[in-house]
Amino acid sequence: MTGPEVETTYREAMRDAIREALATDDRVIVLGEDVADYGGTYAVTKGLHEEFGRDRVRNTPLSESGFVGAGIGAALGGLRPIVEIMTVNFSLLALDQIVNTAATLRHMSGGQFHVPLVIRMTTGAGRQLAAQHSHSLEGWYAHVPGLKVIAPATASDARWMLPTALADPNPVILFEHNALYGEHGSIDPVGGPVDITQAAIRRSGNDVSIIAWAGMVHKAMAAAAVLADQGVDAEVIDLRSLRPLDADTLAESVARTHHAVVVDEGWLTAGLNAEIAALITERCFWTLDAPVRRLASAEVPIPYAQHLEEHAIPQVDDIVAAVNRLVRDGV
Amino acid sequence: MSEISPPTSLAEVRNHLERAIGAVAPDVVDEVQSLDADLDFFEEFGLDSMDRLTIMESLVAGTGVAIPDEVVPRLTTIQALSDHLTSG
Amino acid sequence: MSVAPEQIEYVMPSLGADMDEGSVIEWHVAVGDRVARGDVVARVETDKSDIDIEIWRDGEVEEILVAPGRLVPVGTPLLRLAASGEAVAAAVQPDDAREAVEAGSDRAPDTDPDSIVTPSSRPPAVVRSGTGLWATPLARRTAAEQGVDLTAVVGSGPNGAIRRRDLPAADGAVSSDGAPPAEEASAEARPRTRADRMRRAIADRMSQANRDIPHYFLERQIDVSALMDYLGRVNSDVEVADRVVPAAAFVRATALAAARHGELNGHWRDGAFVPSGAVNVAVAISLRGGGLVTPQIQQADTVGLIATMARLKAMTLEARSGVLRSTSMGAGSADPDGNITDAADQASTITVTNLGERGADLVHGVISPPEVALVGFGRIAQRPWVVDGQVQPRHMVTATLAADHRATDGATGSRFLATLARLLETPEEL
Amino acid sequence: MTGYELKGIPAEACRDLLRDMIRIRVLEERCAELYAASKIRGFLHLYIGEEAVATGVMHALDSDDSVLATYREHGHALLKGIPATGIMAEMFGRSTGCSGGRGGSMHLFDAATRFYGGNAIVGGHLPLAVGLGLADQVAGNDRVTVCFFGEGAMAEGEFHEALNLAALWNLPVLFCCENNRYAMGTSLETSESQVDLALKAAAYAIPAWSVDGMDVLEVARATKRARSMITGGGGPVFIEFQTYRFRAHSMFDPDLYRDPAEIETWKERDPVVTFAGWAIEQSLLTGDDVEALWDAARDEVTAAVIAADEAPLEPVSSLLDHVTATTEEVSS
Repeated sequence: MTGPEVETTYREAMRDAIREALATDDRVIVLGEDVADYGGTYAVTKGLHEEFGRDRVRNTPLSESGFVGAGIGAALGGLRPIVEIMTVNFSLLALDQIVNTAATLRHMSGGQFHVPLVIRMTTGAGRQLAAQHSHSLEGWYAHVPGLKVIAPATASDARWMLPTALADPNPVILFEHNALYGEHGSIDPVGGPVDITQAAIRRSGNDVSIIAWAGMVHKAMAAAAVLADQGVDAEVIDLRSLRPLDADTLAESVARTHHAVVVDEGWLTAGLNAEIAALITERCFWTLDAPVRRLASAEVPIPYAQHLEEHAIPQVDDIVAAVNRLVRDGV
Repeated sequence: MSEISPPTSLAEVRNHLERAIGAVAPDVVDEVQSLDADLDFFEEFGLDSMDRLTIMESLVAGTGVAIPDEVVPRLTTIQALSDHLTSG
Repeated sequence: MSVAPEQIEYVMPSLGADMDEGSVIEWHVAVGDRVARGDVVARVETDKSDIDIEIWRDGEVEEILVAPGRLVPVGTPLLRLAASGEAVAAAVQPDDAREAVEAGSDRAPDTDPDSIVTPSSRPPAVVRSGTGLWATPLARRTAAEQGVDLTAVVGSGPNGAIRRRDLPAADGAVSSDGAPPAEEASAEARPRTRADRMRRAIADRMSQANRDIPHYFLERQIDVSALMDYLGRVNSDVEVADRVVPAAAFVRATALAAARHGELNGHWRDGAFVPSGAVNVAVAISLRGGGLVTPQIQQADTVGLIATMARLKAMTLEARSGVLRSTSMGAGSADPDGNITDAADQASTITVTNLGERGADLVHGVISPPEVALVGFGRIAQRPWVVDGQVQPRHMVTATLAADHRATDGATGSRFLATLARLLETPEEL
Repeated sequence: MTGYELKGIPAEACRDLLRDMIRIRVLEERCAELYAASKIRGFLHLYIGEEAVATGVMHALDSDDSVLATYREHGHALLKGIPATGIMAEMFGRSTGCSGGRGGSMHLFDAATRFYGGNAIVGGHLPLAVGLGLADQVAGNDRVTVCFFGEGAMAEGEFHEALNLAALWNLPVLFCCENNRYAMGTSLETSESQVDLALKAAAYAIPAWSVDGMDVLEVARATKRARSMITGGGGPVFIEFQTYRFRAHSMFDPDLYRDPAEIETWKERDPVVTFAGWAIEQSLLTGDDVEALWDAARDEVTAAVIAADEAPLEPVSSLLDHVTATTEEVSS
């Protein structure tokens, strides 16, 4: 049963998802720095502590390793925690807890334990916050077996991917690109949990497949509109899931368009873009009419100055140029 | 160059109309000869008021017969056209 | 010696990289109040939260420029101050001055794109190993299937590499039988013809407009009997070539109404409405094979009814015969040699669509960005209508307005339609 | 009357202490204005209200001592020797900025004066201080490494690991906790089980005590004493400076979590105003002397703003510089 579409923002959609989780499952608790009175760094959890109390929406000291570890323990203890790490940049303090404990516990215990935990963190640059606050490291987590990694890019996915992630018995890392919070979008208010392992074709096309996720999806769509006016018909694929990767959707698309451009806000070397390009080359080798092209951030700690930062991360006209070069010159 | 003379038969009117429609709607011109004379050809061929004006203009030029403004709304079928253009 | 008061404008401050607009919740100062550097002058609401904003100059409040509740972009003047006291020597120019520094140099001084070693932006050096033939996997496979000798093919790729497009015109469909397990699905029809490409471009623009622009739609029944009589009189003593059709009157009335209601005549750019000095009316003309072009009449409010008819006729003929080379579906107009000019003063500022000709009673159009309004006219037909208390058969047309709710709201739209109706009901004024 | 008494610090030193507190105050207020005018972007954390801590500590150090600070480090950077022009240009993102336009407000660095930066990962720089102390100890350098951090950092694991290592290895490190009572939006009582921070640090068997951070003379005296203990081979010292920030955590913080009345009571002990008043009362300085210090500070900051606004942008062609160092660069 689906209701009429409702206009909302990505931030409000995620807040509604968390509110619904807290309201419908009393095992759910929210842990994170300044998630209560301050309302969350990006105001996602604003007001929830008033509605559900400080025990269930709980401010933590600045101890990422400490409170992520506590989240894992609580999940082991039967709760369904949603842990907010302010940004992926600070998650490095908790990398040991996530990689060495959350991801490995089930396997190490011979299948006795599982960790039903959702860790939310923002990712991406673009706000002149300089290197320590502007990383895009979702690819690191997508490398780790035992984790599921998802990246909602639209308000609708922000609303309906969380329930599925909470129901998943494994630790799920949910990335929210910092530029998406203000994005408007229409969602189905009574929709229901959606699949979190498949990619979505946001725009179908015949000449090239542009593969993107999180913040880059909107830039890819803008680039596709520009390319359309130049006579290039681009297909835009929103990965939605970074682990597992939806290889079937990627392969079917590239087999049809014979050209692929992967757009990644992270760095090029050993990036998630490299994994995707390898996968496409392996599965679509016989239908490629040009090499798979990767467009990623410059190999530099993200600089503060606006003009340097803008130049460091892929922009719409970079995508348009890369696609045109690939389709026109095969380079 | 065929000199201008009023048409004397329905067939001649069809030819004039064919030339007129050719200028504005080349994609339907080959249906003019076979179109039922009592059907509204503006509806059939999806022609709008601008096309109507251009067609009337070319018919007046081609046949030398005047088409007063108040008569135009009635001239929607080949039969009506023929009645007017051949009445001399 | 006290410094003579200097007139300055206090603007909406930017309090974070992601704050680009805000609305005043309440003013803490009023006209005539004296303020000192660092005083809180108002409380502002933004996407994330409410916050107090400070003023940085001593002085007296002369005028409040923005009423509470109005959402305005950063940089919008909020109040005017007669600033006195210590004038800060380093009155720093606003940010756009800095932009000027950058603007001149695209993104920064002495940018040499090739020298930027972003591994992604410069394709990896193509390694040429051995003297073998260069062809893409797809080209090799297709050649094998069609029995084409690759050595006889000239490649268009890097270092002369052969790509499928270089093979002799195959039927396009790549057969996948007998080839190694390809993932090939049947190739969908590729939009090759100009009309298909135009169809796709229109679809993109419409869906983008529909997605981004929050529309509101208004309708109004207009009695055009007087107009039809008027045109009858005008056309009775002119050659058939110079006759005037109702569409010309609709365009003319729209131009005059747009001139009177400036809020609907202009563009939505970077989150704000930019009114236009000129009334450039774009007319949506449908093409025989499908597709749409929107050539425009510049300063349409100054072009009389007869001249408007002449322009309309010329544009329609050009469009239908394909002479109008550049498809100007956007706000741009085509200048004589066909390139689209999008300069603010030449861009079309409002669009009229007249699909009623093809039998639709009512037309709900979609705005063509960045314009903020689109006027539609349905079919002229005789319908019962009350005149002086009596129901009579009258020539009626339904005019519709599709407008951008960010720029205006229903009240403005209804006033526009009322003016449009009045003009069409008094045709002598056109 | 404040609790100052003449603490054996000469009058001339009082002028210098007041001058430097006023310089920081003017710099920070102008930053707030420039942020609202979009000239400074990103995050901006101001030191207004805490000036006595940085000033008192810096005046008690040798120029050769190393300093590490947090993202609220404009004052420390200015007094360690980075010129106002270098700081302002950095926040304007210009090539003449002290970090070449790459760091911004939170990442001011200066090798020449051994200023190891603004650090934006809370507690992230405490282990660095331990390392610098270790290096000095091994090389036998007679100097101190001073590490500034907020009370929020004391909840980070790295605080405990760093203090333990420094104490364990008896390293010449002075840990300065600027306790301004709020870690962004979380008050001390809601983040620390043990709110007596000196007592907490003392658990690592090192000298630790608390000082009134609003009294610049008290701060200076305490730092002198701590420095002489450290250089005398006494190992690391922890001082908690009780202070308060008069503005929100950062430029975009509606400050919902603090009681305005509390802010007003702390403002009554404004370190700049109270110290100026005391100096005039003790006829160490005249009203005109104080006014002259304010004017000089305004001129210094205004000149820095003009220079920064006219300074060139870093050429994009240098985007990939400094990612890795070459042996030539480091040995020259």
